[in-house]
Amino acid sequence: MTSAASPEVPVLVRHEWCKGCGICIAMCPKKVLEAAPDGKATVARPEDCIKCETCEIMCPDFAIRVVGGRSKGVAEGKGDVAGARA
Amino acid sequence: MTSAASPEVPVLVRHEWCKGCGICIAMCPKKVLEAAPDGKATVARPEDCIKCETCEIMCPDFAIRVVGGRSKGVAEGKGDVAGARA
Amino acid sequence: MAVPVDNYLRNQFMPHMWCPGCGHGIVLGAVLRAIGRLDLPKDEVCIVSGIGCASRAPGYLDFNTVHTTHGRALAFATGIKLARPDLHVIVLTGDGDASAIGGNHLIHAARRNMGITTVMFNNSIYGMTNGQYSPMTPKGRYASTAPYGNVERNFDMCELVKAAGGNYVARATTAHARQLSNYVEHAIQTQGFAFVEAVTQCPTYFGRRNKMGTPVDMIEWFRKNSVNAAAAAKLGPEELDGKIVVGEFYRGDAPEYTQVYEEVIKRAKEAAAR
Amino acid sequence: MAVPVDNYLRNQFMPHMWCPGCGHGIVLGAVLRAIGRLDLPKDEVCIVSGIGCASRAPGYLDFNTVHTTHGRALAFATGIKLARPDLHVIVLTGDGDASAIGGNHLIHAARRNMGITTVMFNNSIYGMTNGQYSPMTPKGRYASTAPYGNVERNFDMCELVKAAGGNYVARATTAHARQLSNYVEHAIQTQGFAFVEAVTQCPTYFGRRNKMGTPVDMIEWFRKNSVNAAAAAKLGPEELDGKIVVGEFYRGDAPEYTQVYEEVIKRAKEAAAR
Amino acid sequence: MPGRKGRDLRLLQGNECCAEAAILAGCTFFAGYPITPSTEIAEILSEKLPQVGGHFIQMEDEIASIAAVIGASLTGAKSMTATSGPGFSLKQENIGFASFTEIPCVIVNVQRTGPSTGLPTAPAQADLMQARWGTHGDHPIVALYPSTVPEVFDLTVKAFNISERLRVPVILLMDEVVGHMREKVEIPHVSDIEIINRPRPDVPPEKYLPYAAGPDGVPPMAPFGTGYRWHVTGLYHDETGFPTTAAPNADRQMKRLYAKIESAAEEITFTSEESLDDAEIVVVACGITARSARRGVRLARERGIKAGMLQLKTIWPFPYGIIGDIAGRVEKIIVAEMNMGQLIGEVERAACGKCEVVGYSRVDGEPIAPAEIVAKIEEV
Amino acid sequence: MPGRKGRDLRLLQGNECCAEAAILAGCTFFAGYPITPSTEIAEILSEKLPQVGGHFIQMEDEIASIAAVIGASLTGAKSMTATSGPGFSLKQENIGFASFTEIPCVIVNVQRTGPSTGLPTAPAQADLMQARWGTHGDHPIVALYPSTVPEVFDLTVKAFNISERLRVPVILLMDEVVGHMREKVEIPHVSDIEIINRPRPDVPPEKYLPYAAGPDGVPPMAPFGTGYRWHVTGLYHDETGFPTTAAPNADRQMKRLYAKIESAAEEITFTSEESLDDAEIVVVACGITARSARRGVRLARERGIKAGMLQLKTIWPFPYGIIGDIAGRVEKIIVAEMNMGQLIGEVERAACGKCEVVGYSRVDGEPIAPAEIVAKIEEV
Amino acid sequence: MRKEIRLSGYGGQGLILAGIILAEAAMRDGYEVVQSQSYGPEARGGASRAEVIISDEPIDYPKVTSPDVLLLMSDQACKRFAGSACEGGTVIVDSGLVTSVPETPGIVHEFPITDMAVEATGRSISANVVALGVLNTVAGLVSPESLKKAVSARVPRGTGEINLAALGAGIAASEAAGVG
Amino acid sequence: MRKEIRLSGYGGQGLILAGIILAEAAMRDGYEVVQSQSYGPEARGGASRAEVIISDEPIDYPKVTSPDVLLLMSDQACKRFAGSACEGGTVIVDSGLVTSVPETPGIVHEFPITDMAVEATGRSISANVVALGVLNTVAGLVSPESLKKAVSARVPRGTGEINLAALGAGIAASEAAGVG
Ligand SMILES: Cc1ncc(C[n+]2csc(CCOP(=O)(O)OP(=O)(O)O)c2C)c(N)n1
Ligand SMILES: Cc1ncc(C[n+]2csc(CCOP(=O)(O)OP(=O)(O)O)c2C)c(N)n1
Ligand code: SF4
Ligand code: SF4
Ligand code: SF4
Ligand code: SF4
Repeated sequence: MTSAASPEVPVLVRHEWCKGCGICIAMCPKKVLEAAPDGKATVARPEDCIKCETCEIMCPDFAIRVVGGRSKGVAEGKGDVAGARA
Repeated sequence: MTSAASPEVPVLVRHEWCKGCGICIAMCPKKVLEAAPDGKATVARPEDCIKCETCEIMCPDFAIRVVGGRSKGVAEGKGDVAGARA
Repeated sequence: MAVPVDNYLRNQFMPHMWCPGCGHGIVLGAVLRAIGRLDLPKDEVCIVSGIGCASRAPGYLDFNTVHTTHGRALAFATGIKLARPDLHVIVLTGDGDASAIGGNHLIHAARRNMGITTVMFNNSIYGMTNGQYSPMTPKGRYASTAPYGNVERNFDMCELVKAAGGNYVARATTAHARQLSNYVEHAIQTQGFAFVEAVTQCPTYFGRRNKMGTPVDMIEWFRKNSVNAAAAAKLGPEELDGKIVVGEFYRGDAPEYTQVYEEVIKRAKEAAAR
Repeated sequence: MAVPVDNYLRNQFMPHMWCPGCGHGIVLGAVLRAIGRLDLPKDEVCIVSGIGCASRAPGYLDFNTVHTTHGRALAFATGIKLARPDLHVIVLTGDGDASAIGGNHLIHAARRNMGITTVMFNNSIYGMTNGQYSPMTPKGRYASTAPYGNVERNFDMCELVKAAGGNYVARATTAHARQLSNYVEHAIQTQGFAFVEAVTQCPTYFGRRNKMGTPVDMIEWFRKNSVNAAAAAKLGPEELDGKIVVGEFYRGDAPEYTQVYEEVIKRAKEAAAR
Repeated sequence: MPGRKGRDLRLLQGNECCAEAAILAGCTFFAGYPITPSTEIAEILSEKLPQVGGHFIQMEDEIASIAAVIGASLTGAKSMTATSGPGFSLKQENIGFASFTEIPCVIVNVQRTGPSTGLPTAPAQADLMQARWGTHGDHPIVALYPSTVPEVFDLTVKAFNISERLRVPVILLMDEVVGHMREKVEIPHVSDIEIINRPRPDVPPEKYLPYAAGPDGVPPMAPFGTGYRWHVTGLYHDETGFPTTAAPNADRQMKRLYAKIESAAEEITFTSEESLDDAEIVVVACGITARSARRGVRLARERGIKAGMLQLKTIWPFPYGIIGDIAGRVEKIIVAEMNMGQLIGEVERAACGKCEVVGYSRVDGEPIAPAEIVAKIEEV
Repeated sequence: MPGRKGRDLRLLQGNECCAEAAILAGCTFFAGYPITPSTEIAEILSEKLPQVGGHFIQMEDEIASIAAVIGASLTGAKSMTATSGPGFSLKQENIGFASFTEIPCVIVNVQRTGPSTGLPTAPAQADLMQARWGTHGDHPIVALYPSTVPEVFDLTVKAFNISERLRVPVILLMDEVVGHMREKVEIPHVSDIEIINRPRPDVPPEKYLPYAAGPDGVPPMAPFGTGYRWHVTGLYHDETGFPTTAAPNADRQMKRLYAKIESAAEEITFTSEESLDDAEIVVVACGITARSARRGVRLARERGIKAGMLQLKTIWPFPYGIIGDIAGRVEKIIVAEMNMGQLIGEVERAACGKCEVVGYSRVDGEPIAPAEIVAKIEEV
Repeated sequence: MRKEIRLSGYGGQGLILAGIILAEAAMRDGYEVVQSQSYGPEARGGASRAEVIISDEPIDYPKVTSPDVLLLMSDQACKRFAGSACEGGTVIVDSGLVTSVPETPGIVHEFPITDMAVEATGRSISANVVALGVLNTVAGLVSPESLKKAVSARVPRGTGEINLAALGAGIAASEAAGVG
Repeated sequence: MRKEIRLSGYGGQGLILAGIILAEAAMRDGYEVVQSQSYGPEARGGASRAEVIISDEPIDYPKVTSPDVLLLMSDQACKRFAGSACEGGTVIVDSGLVTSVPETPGIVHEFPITDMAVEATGRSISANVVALGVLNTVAGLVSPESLKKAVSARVPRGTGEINLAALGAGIAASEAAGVG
């Protein structure tokens, strides 16, 4: 089960790969993600997403894809995660 | 065969242990030692010996003993061999 | 053209075997993004690992991949690189794999300056065997074989690799995933031996034993306890105690081994012709 | 009271098996004089070696002596020291023994700060097996397995041991036999892991292959090409190229392993009593 | 049948029991490197050894571990290491050293399915031949093989005793299943455990010849640091311990090493049997397979087949004599083992054509079940 | 009898000949670590390999050497390492890896007197069993054993061919005496040397199943970096090469590995015989001992004894069938070997009581002389 | 008598400890007993499995093949093991965690075990001991006294009381359900 | 025909090369040949020994036991090997280096081999080839042509002429002594 990504829901969570560790949820600077009852991530506030790709980069399970992020899955940049959250 | 050491011959060469490498001969600052026909070291000029123990320290075969040297076989000191020769 | 990470995964084997919240996936993502930015052709990349949780990475990657024996990844990789100098040989290894049983191969690969990129997944513990202390476990930490607290000091692996002769040495944590990915990119670009230490969380063993909380807590802990190299230079040893220094520590330009060996082949052929 | 060197020799096995002019005897003499000055009781000294020409030393010495397997001296010594912390454990090892096959045990003994004194007889070659290059053979030198000149760089072993965590690190050559002996003395006095690199001549293989002349010539070469640490600090890398830097490089005061382990025993006994 | 009073009845895992037994046998030193499925032994000893003033150290690898163990043993400490397949392979060079220099030590190998990394948590019995032949050159060795947790206790203590008594490395082979299962064990009181210590010299240091053996072929051993300064080397050496290349010495030395084991063979050969007396078909097995063999034989008897079984608790030295005897009076021997056929070679050799020998192997990482044994008994 | 024209007749040391033969067999990669009495192989290849564009590297130890060899082989290079006893022990873990992952490579072990450091420059034949059983777990292996320098040439080439053809590590066991002696060798022209290369896939990458074998049990192997991206692991793996813990797969995989060797057994079993036809007493031997056995048999014949001899050039897989046949038609087999009795176990197993099997061992670091063989023949 | 018991769920539920407690109780009752558990990738993946064999004669074959008693504390465990129960065996399911019980040759007893634990002790972590109480009451494997002693002996220091409460809750609930 | 030859002296005299040359010459003459040499501690200690077996049928046992021809170039070599010569065998001694020849079953021929080398070529290092000249002339092992070819093929590049001169000197001296 993969939640469809669309311009309005730019963050795609691969449900079968997600292990519900909660890292993306905690790291998202805009609190876009939330835990579903099974602990796995869901996109709760897509409209707040700034496409910083932090969730994608920080997901240990390759379960998140940010559509239309600047780096097309090869996110680079200087600052660390803290920077992204700041 | 060990050449006897005496006050006059302060350097004792253990002939059976000596392999004739020539190191003692070259390193002695006073040219006290010489190579015998078989290449092994002999004490040629005992009277010149200053008991610096360089020969003893530098002999790789434990074949030399300087009698009455200051360190009784446990020579210590700062300078290196070059220093001793100078 | 940059390549998305999914392209490099053998999707049929996902989800991977790592525990929920294990940092190994973050480190692997950083590696794949670096490969993607460099747009290395898959057929020219060879990933080599030893044994351990971290070392299971190659199985999930769509390159030429080898999961060898514990600690020996760099020795296998040396054979691969020397026989095929044109391949990009990347070693993914755990801290136990690289610094315990594999320590000798690591310093020798560095000394020879073999053109291999090594990424050490440092979770300060032997994960695969359920949590014994490793040579990277800080003194005082608990582990299943250190019930009274670890009495050994950990290596400063970056210092060691540098002292051994590596051409590139850097460290980052999973809290610095972007930086980490950049370091790996620089490492791959390095001619000669390159080493990146990726400090990562094992919530299951290291975390639980040491009451480090959730994976998120552990990442936060890394972030708070990290100091970058420039800042660290201004701090005394006491202030640095317990801190993780991150940054690029060294870049050398010693010639790469297989390139030097090409010279030998030239000389040998000349000699044979004579 | 200082003890003469002969007292420490098993005279019945002399003359020893080393070639005429081999520097190993000079290094051994330096070690014995250090032991003599410290007046260590013979029964409390344990000498451990691996395999190689240098490693044949213990057979000639009237202590508790072990001639182990190639490269493993420090691992054996670790067991001895931990089981009997009161013994003076001294490892005599070749550059191949210590830096090639034994490299890992060396860095780990240093990391643990085991109370062992290690003297590495560095003749830049595998003597016992007739002259192959070692990890200490300088680049460009010839050896039986480097017929076109060695393409590998040598370790700076003192740097490496320091980076690994050793508490004492020094280097001298056979041309500095007195200094060398002093360094060994300081090493033995060190609490924790101490390492002395003794640069020595193998006239038979290294010397002959590299046209270094007689043993005397080789010693002279050492003397001329050595720079002491203080002077070296003022020189650039180019000026230092091909030079041997001698001196005491590091003294640390990290606690020694077996002493720290005593703490574990205390804690464990308390825990058990509870 | 409730536990008798006064006994220390405990539910222990095989690995746990091995660690407990080691301490009771006098072990004060352990060096190891973690590997599944043996790791619990290290983990438990890291906690328990310092409690009795002993020493635990986790080394950088398995080579270093066995080296440290031998080193510690030189000082007089009863020493042990534990590992599994890949680590056992790495220890081989130094096991040869210990065997040749006659330094007592115990090496536990909790076998997993090999070769290489194999199936790290699945059982196999495929390191039997390696235990005998893993290191280069001829060398004496002893290997014991428990099938239950109580046997783990018993054979661990025996491993130390034999190692000390004969100055030989003793290998304790365990099955993953045995190492990992919990069973009821009755731990005897310390004073009820027979402990054997290595022979010590009864001469003053200046008369000590470290490799001069008495009639049992075992030379007395002085711990390092007790005034007896001697030399240990993996080169051929004479009675003094110093190296010699003399051919007659080499011959003498090697033959003594074999003879010391041979002359003790009877006292170190442990077996267990089931309905052997009138058996026509005998199953030979060890470890976990012996349990199924025992059950299988009972089931076969219920079906009227005269089956019997022999469990080998000592694998090396191999009990050629015992099996040769059996071969002389039965029709068939079935060798059941979790490998491609290792024990069977030795059994065939021992049987020497006196009866038919057939193998039953299983190599899929699952133990052999009693039903399979019954089926095989019925088939042959 | 002067040398025929056109042949390349050379006086070569065994080790030297091995190195020359390796290059002619197509070897382009050597990684090793020096050890007496095998070092000359490395020394010569350090000079010759780069001359043909190949690679030589001296690794930090023997473990790294065999690892580098396997790594190089993955790229398609025919690869080799050479060592002696202690180094052979260290290589065992990775030999198991190569065997299990089916990566071709050749491992030369020039045997010296063990165990441990032993007598580094004296001959022994005591690593025979280790060659079969040195690593943990069941695993297939092939071992060849020359007795003369010309045989070194022949068997070195065969070692590469077998290794490539069956994707199995092949061990070339040499005696110190053979490695170090010089004999006359006729080096054939390159075009006269049969060279076998590993099977390559004939399907496109997307269809490639790296461990799917044809009827001969040998899967085709694509060199790394040629578009076939596959996975190599020492865990149990299925046809795709990826790990699986499924029991039926483990069974299938292990049995295929054994079957591929077994089905090729005939073509890889090499022996040589002397007066076997009507022999009543047969001497079985290999390597340097076979030479004395041959002479001894001739001398015995001169004395009217119907003696014969069988030289085993292939030790593993062991030719049980051939020896079983011989056992069925002779009175006695004498197994002559420079060890405490290794081959004899296999011979007894093969003979299965059909004839008497007696051993003649020598373990003092000296080769067995023809006169000893004659005496033994006369004695039995 | 040979009884095979399999306890299965996910890591963190304490089922291995439960298996050990059950085995220890059986030992205290004088039975022969073998306890084993899952290792390897299975253990890593989050699944957890403990097995106990209780017998009044020596246990030769130590593997559980068709359990007489089965405890299932996750959907995954149900999927994998429900079918393994022996004909007419006891199958106890945590109805709070398991969404649907697949077909099984055994007789299913549903209890909201984890919820009961929370109710009885305030902590879901004691579900394992609640389960033991239920399971032993339903299947009658060991004496309640031995079970109590084994619980006290094996649970972490300081949690004895809580766990005895949990055990009591399990026993009471199953007795109440009339399946004891 | 089987001839065993042992050349013995100390390291640096080039006796191993001499053995190889002799073996190669024999090979060129169409003989079967085995050459071996000392290794190990013996080789390290300064002693040196090379052995050659020449035969017209395959050589099975490759060790020299009682040499037909013995070359002794040091006192140590004499002490160790003089007695090993076969009854009536040829024993050639460098009279300039050996101070006394122990008892031997062979027939002793003394030549100042090293001195001859210095005289003929100015270098003591060519004593090994002088010795070959002497030894082959006295014992008649291989054809002089093959010996010459083998010398040229095996000596270091650039030393061919000097060594052929040394060989010639050895041959001439032994012919002159009437033992050829
Ligand atoms: C020769 C050998 N020794 C030991 C092991 C057991 N073993 C497997 S992985 C591992 C350590 C893993 O730790 P690390 O490399 O830090 O990786 P992690 O699992 O933490 O990612 C050990 C000791 C083995 N497989 N082989
Ligand atoms: C496992 C193993 N590998 C290789 C050897 C062969 N070997 C013996 S000594 C030696 C190297 C000796 O060199 P070094 O340690 O530098 O000492 P040196 O002889 O130069 O004093 C080697 C490779 C061995 N004995 N054991
Ligand atoms: S003591 Fe000094 S002066 Fe005397 S002989 Fe020795 S080196 Fe020369
Ligand atoms: S240094 Fe020693 S061995 Fe060398 S010549 Fe002098 S006494 Fe003899
Ligand atoms: S055990 Fe630790 S390192 Fe291994 S997968 Fe789990 S969290 Fe990651
Ligand atoms: S070979 Fe070299 S190191 Fe060995 S004894 Fe001779 S000179 Fe010394």
